Amino acid sequence: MVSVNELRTMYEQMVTARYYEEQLQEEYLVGKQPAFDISAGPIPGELHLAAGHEASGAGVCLHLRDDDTVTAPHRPHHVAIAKGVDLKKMTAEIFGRKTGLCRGKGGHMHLFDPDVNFACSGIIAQGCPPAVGAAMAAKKRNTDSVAVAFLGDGAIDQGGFLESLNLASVHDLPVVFVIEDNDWAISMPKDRVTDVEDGSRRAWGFDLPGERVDSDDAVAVAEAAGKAIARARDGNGPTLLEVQVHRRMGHFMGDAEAYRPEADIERAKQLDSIERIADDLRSHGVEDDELDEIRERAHERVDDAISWAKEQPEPSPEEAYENVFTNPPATAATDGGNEGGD
Amino acid sequence: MVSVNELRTMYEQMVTARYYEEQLQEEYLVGKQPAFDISAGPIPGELHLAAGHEASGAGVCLHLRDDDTVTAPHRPHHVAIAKGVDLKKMTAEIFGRKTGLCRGKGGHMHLFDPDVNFACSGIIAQGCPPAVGAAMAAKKRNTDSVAVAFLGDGAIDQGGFLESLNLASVHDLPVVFVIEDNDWAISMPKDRVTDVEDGSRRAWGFDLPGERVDSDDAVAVAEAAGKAIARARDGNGPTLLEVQVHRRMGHFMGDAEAYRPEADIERAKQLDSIERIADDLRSHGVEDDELDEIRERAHERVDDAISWAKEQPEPSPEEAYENVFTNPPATAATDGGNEGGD
Amino acid sequence: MATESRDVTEATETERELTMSRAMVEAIAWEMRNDEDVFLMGEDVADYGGIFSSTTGLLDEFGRDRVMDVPISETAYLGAAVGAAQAGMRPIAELMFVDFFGVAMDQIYNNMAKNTYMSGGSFSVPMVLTTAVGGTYNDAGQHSQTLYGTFAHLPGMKVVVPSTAYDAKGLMHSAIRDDDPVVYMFHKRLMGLGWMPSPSGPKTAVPKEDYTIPFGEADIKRPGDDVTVVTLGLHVHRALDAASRLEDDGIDAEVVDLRTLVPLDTDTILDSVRKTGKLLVVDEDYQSFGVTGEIIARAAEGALDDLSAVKRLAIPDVPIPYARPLEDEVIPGTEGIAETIRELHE
Amino acid sequence: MATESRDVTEATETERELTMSRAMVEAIAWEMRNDEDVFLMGEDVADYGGIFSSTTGLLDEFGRDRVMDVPISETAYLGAAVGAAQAGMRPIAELMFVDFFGVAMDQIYNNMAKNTYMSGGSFSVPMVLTTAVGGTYNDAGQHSQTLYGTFAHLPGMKVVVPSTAYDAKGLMHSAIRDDDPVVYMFHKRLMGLGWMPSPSGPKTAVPKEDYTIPFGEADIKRPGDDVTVVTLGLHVHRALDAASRLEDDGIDAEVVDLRTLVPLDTDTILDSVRKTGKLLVVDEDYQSFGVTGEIIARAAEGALDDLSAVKRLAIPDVPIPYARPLEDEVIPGTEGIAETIRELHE
Ligand SMILES: Cc1ncc(C[n+]2csc(CCOP(=O)(O)OP(=O)(O)O)c2C)c(N)n1
Ligand SMILES: Cc1ncc(C[n+]2csc(CCOP(=O)(O)OP(=O)(O)O)c2C)c(N)n1
Ligand SMILES: [Mg+2]
Ligand SMILES: [Mg+2]
Repeated sequence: MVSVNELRTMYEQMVTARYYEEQLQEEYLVGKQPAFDISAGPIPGELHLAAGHEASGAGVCLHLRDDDTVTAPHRPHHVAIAKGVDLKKMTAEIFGRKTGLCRGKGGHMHLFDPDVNFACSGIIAQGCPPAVGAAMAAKKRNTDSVAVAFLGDGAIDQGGFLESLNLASVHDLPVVFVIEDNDWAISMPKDRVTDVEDGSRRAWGFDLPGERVDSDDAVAVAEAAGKAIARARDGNGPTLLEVQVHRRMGHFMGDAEAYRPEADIERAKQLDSIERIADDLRSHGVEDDELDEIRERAHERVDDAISWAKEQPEPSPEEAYENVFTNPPATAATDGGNEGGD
Repeated sequence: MVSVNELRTMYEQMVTARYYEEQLQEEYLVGKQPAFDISAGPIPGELHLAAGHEASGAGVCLHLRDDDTVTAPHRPHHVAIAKGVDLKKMTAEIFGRKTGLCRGKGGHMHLFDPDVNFACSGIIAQGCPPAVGAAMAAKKRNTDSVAVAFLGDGAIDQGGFLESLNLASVHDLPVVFVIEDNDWAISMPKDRVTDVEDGSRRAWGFDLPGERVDSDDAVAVAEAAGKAIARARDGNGPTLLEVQVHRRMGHFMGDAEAYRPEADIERAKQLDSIERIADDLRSHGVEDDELDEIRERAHERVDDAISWAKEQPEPSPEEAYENVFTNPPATAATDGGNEGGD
Repeated sequence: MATESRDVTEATETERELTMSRAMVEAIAWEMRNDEDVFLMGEDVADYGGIFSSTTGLLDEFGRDRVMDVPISETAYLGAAVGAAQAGMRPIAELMFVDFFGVAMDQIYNNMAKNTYMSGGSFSVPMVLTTAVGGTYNDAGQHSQTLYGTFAHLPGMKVVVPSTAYDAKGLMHSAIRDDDPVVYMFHKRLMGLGWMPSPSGPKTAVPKEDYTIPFGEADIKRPGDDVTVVTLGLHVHRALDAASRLEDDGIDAEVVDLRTLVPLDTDTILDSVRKTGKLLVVDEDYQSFGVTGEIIARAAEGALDDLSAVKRLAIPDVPIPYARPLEDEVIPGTEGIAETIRELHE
Repeated sequence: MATESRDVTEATETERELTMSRAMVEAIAWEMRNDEDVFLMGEDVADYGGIFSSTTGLLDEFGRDRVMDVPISETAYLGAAVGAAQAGMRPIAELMFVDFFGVAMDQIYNNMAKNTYMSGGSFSVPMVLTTAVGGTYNDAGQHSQTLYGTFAHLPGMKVVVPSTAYDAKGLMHSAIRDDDPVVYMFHKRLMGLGWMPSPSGPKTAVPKEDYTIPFGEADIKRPGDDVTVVTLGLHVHRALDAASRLEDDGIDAEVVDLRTLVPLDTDTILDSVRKTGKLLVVDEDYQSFGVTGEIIARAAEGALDDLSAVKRLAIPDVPIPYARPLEDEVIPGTEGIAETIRELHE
C-alpha cells in the first residue's frame, strides 16, 4: 500500500519531470526556429524527452536508495530525476557545460551520477548487463542494495536484455528490469516488430516472475515495483516488470510523427498520469493548495537548474584530451593530438 | 507416424554418423600419440564429435529436402550426414584438402555445401539468424522450402538465438530451431549457467510453439520434427524444439572430461539411440541380417570417404589468396601478400 | 513541438542536382525495380524512410514485403540478411548508426564477411550493409563515430564511403550489383537533410539513368602539385575548402577522395605522393591503428624516397565528446587542415 | 579416448621457470588473495581452469563465488563485469577466444572502454578482459585471429600482449591494479600447454614475489644495429629466431617487443629506427588498417629522414584458412622474417 506521503513524493517527482521536459523542449528549440537545424542553438545533438513516462520513473524509484543502482536508456530524464540525480549538474551536462555531470562529455543520453549510482547508455538494452553486474557486486558484498534497469518496449527484442534475464535468474541476483512500454520504437509500432503484446511474458522462459502494469497509474506502478524491489532486496532474485506509459512527444525533438495516427497522439495526451495522481492525492484529502505548492516548488527547482546551467562555462578545448583513462599512461598513447578545430 | 522405411533411413544415417565419428576419432589421433599435440597429425585444429547426437540429426533431417536450408553449430557432422552433405568432400575438407567442400579453407566447424543448402558456424548460436534469413527468402519467393537451425543447450543463453525467435515469430517464418540438449556446454553443466531445465520453455515468451523431446528416441524426434516442419512448410510459422541427446565423448578431442562425473559418462554411453532404433526396426519385423547389411553399407561408405579424402591433394599455398571475394576487385586490395611461410 | 519532420529531404531538384540522400535512394529504387531479389531491411526504413532519409519513399513504391521495418535485433536481422543473400537474394540491410555495430559484429564479420572465403567460394553473400556515420552535430561518443578503420581492417567486406551525390548513386548501383558484401557508409552531414544542413559540395548533378562507379578507384577531387591530401567522406569537402583558402597563398594542394577503403587505390595515392612529395591524411575516424596509419604506411612502402614530409589529422584517440568546443577540438576542421597543409608546404 | 586432458600445464618448475600460463595464474591468484574485490568470470574458468589454462587451480583456492562459470552470454557477463567494476569491484572477465568479440563488442567498446570518458571521469571501470589469441594450430577463420588492431584502434582500453612468462606475470599484476579497463591478450601458442607445445622462448624465470611492468614500455628483446624488427606476441619469438639465424651472415637485427599496444611506446621505436634506418614490422593480425600501418606511420612521422627502408609482414588481408599449407602461407614465419630482414639489409 502506497502512503499519502509516498504519493506526495511521486507527485513531486512527476511534476518536476514533466515541467523539466517542457522547459528543455523550449530551450532545445532556441536557435532552431524557424528552420529546424539539429546542430544549432545551445543544446545540439539528439534530445529524447520522456513526457508521459513519469509514472514509471517515480513509481519505481520511490523504493530506491542512493546506494541502489539504476541504468536508464536514451530517454532517461524522468528516471534520473526520480533517482535523485543532481538536477543542476544534469542540466549543465545537457547544455554541454564544464560543470555538468560529465564535464560536457556525455550529454543527455549519457548521464552519470556516482553519488546516486545512476548511469545511462544510448545503445538499446545495453544498460541491462551493467545493472546485472551492479546486482552481482551487491550480492558478493552481502549488502542489500539492488539494481534496476529501465528499457523501452523496443528493447525487449535485443540480445543484451534477453541474455541479462538468464544471467540474473541463474544467479538469483537482486535486479529488476522495467520495460517502459510506450507502444512505439521511433516509428515502429510494437506489433510490427515484437511477437508478444505483453513484454513481461518473456519472463516465464527465464524462470523469473513477470508482471505487467497495464496503465501508467503511479500507484499501481509503485505497488508492483515495491514488491519486485523488496523481493530483490530480500535475496529472492530478479523480476521483470512492464509498465504501460505514453509517448506524449515525438521520439526525439524534430520528429513530426508523420507515421503516427492522430488518434494515438491524442490518446497519449489524454491519458495523463499526472492528473491521475493529483486526483489520488485529492481523494486522500490533500488540498489543491498543497498540490499547487508542490508544483511551484518543482517548477522553481527546474527553473533554477536551467538558469544555473546556462550560466555555466563551456569546457575548454584541451579538456577533450582528459578522462580517456582514470590512470593516464605516462607514455602519451594519444600523442597524435589534433590541434586544429574549425 | 514414422514408417518402417523411414526407420530404415534414420538407422542408416545414424550408423553412418556414429561410425564416421569413431573413424574420425582414430584418424584425428594419428600423429597425436602418445603425447596429444593439437597441431600434429593429418587432422589438426579442434574436432567436436557428435556421437550420441545422431537421433536429432536423423529425426529432423528425415523431413527435409535439398532445397531446405540447415545451419549447424560447431558439432555438425551428424546433421551434415543426415542432410545429405557430400561425405567425400566433407571428409576431404576435414582433412584440409584441396577438393574438400571448402577447398580446405573452412575445416570441420565450417562446412558449406550449396547443393543441399547446408552451412555451419563455430560461433555459438550464430547459425540461427542466417537460418531465419533463408526462411525469409523462401517466404518472399513463395516456395515451400523451410530452414532448420541446430544449436546446443549452451547456446540458448546467447542473444543471437533469442533475437532470432522474435524475428521468426513476428514474421511467421518457416523455420524450426532445434536445441540439442546434451546436458553440457564444454565443462559447464546446464544448471550452472541456464535458468530453465527445459529450453523449449523459452518459446512461450516469443509466442511460438515449444516442445521438448525428452529422450533421443529417433522416432519421437522424427514425430515432433515432422509436425514442426510441416507447420513451417504449410506457412504456419516457426517452432522451437528441444531434443535430449547425449555426449558420448569429450567436448572436443583431447578433452579428458576431468570435470564430469563418471556416472554421467557411463549413463550417456548406456543410453544409446542406435540400439533403440535397431530394436524398433526389429519390432517392425526387420531382420538382423538387413540391419547388418545397412550397417555394412554405411561403414563402407565412410571408409571410402575417408580413404578418398586421404588421397586428395593439399591446396597449394597461393590458394590462400583466393575466394576472399566472389568478385575480386581489379585493384588488388590485398597487395601486401605475405610470401614467407615457416 | 517540432518545426519540421526529420524525414524530409530538400525538395527542389534544380536541373537534376540531387542531395546525396536522393541519389542513394534513386539507385536503390532502380535496382529494386529491376531485380525482384533486392529488398530492404532496417529499423525505421519503412514509414519513416530512414532516420537519415536513406530510404525515403521506398515503402510507397515497393510495399512492406520489400521494405521491411525490423525489430531492434541487429544480430538477428543482419544475420538474416546473410542467410537471405546466401539463398540468392540481394538484401540491403541498414544499421541505423555505425556506432551500433557492436551488438551485431559477429554476424557482420564472422558470417557476412567470411562465409565466401570459408566456403571456398561455394557461397556468396551479395548484400549491402548501409550505415550512417560521422559527427559534427554533438551527438556524443555512441552516435558520432565513423569507424572506417574498424571495418576496413577486417577482410571480406568491401567498404565504400561516398562524398558526393554523384558518387553516392554510382557506388550504390555497384554495391547492389556486387556479388560480395559491401559496407556502404554514408555521412549524415552529407545527406542533404533539411534538419542537418550539408556543406555545398555533396549536392551535385546526377544523371537520371543508372551508372556504376567501380570500387578501388580513388577520385582526385582537386588536382594540385604541392601537397597531397588523402581523405574521404565529409573531410573531402573540408579539405577542398582548405585547399581553396590556400590558393591565394600560392599553395596548390591535391585532394584525393578515396571513395572506397576496400579495395584501396594505392596507385593513385602513390602517383600523387610521387608528384608532391608531401602527404597529409585527414580522417574522421580514430587516429591510431586506422586509416591514417595505413595510408602513410602505403606511401612509405611505395614511395619512401619521394616522401619529404607526412602528417595526419584524425580523431586523437579519444571517444567523441558531446559539448561543442570539445567535439570541434577533436574532429579535424578546415582551419586545421589548411594550417597543416601550410606546415607541410614550408 | 583422449590421451591427455587439455587443462594440464607443464608440471615441472625448474628453478622457478614458469610457463606463461602459470605466470598469469600466479599473478591473478596473488591479487585475489590480496584484494577481495577481485573476482573472475568466464566460460569454463572454474572446473576446467580455462580452455587455455588461464585460470588453472583458482576454483580450488577461491571457490565458486569468486571463480564463476558463466552462461554463453558474452554480452551479459562482460557487461556485468562493467557494472561490477563501476560498483567498485575489480572483475577479470575472460572472452574464451578473441574471435568471439563480435557477440559482445558493444559492451566492450561502448561501455567498458567509454564510460570513464563519457562520465567525465566520475566513473572508473577497473576490469581486465582476458582473451586468447592467435593461430598456428589450424583452427580456421573463427578461432585463429589476434585482432590486435581492432582493439587498439578504439580508444579507452589499454591493450596488453605478453610474449614471455616474466612479462605475463608483471603485466597481469599491472592490469589488475590499473583503474582502467585492460584487454589482456594471451597467445595460445605461448601458454606452455602440454597439448599445444610452445617454442622455447616464453618459458622464463619468474620471481616468486609480485611485481609490475608498466604499460607503455616496449622491451628490446634483442639489441642490434642493422635492422629494427618491431613485433609482439608469438612473433617476438619468431623474430628472435630469425635474428639469430642471421647472425652468421653478419646481420644484426634489433627485436622490439611492444608488450602494450595502448599505450604505445613510440619513443623506443623511434630510437631504434634512428639507429638502424630500417624497419620491419611483423604482426599476426590482418595487415591493412592495423598494427603494421600504425607502427610504420609513427616511424614516418617521427623519423622520416632516418628511414631508408620499411617493410611489413602480417596476415595478408584474408580470413585465416584452415588447411596447414594455407595457414602457413598467411601467418608470417621465421623463414619469411629472416628473408625480409635480409632484403632490408641489402
Ligand atoms: C542497438 C541499437 N539499435 C538502434 C538504436 C536506435 N534507436 C534509438 S531509440 C530507438 C527506439 C527505442 O524504442 P524503445 O525501446 O521502445 O524506447 P522509446 O524510445 O520508445 O522510449 C532506436 C531504434 C540504438 N540506439 N541502439
Ligand atoms: C559466442 C561463443 N562463445 C563461446 C564459444 C566457445 N564454445 C564452443 S562450443 C561451447 C559450448 C557449447 O555448448 P552447447 O551449445 O551445449 O553445445 P555442445 O558443445 O554441448 O554440443 C563453447 C562455450 C563459441 N564458440 N562462441
Ligand atoms: Mg517504446
Ligand atoms: Mg551442450
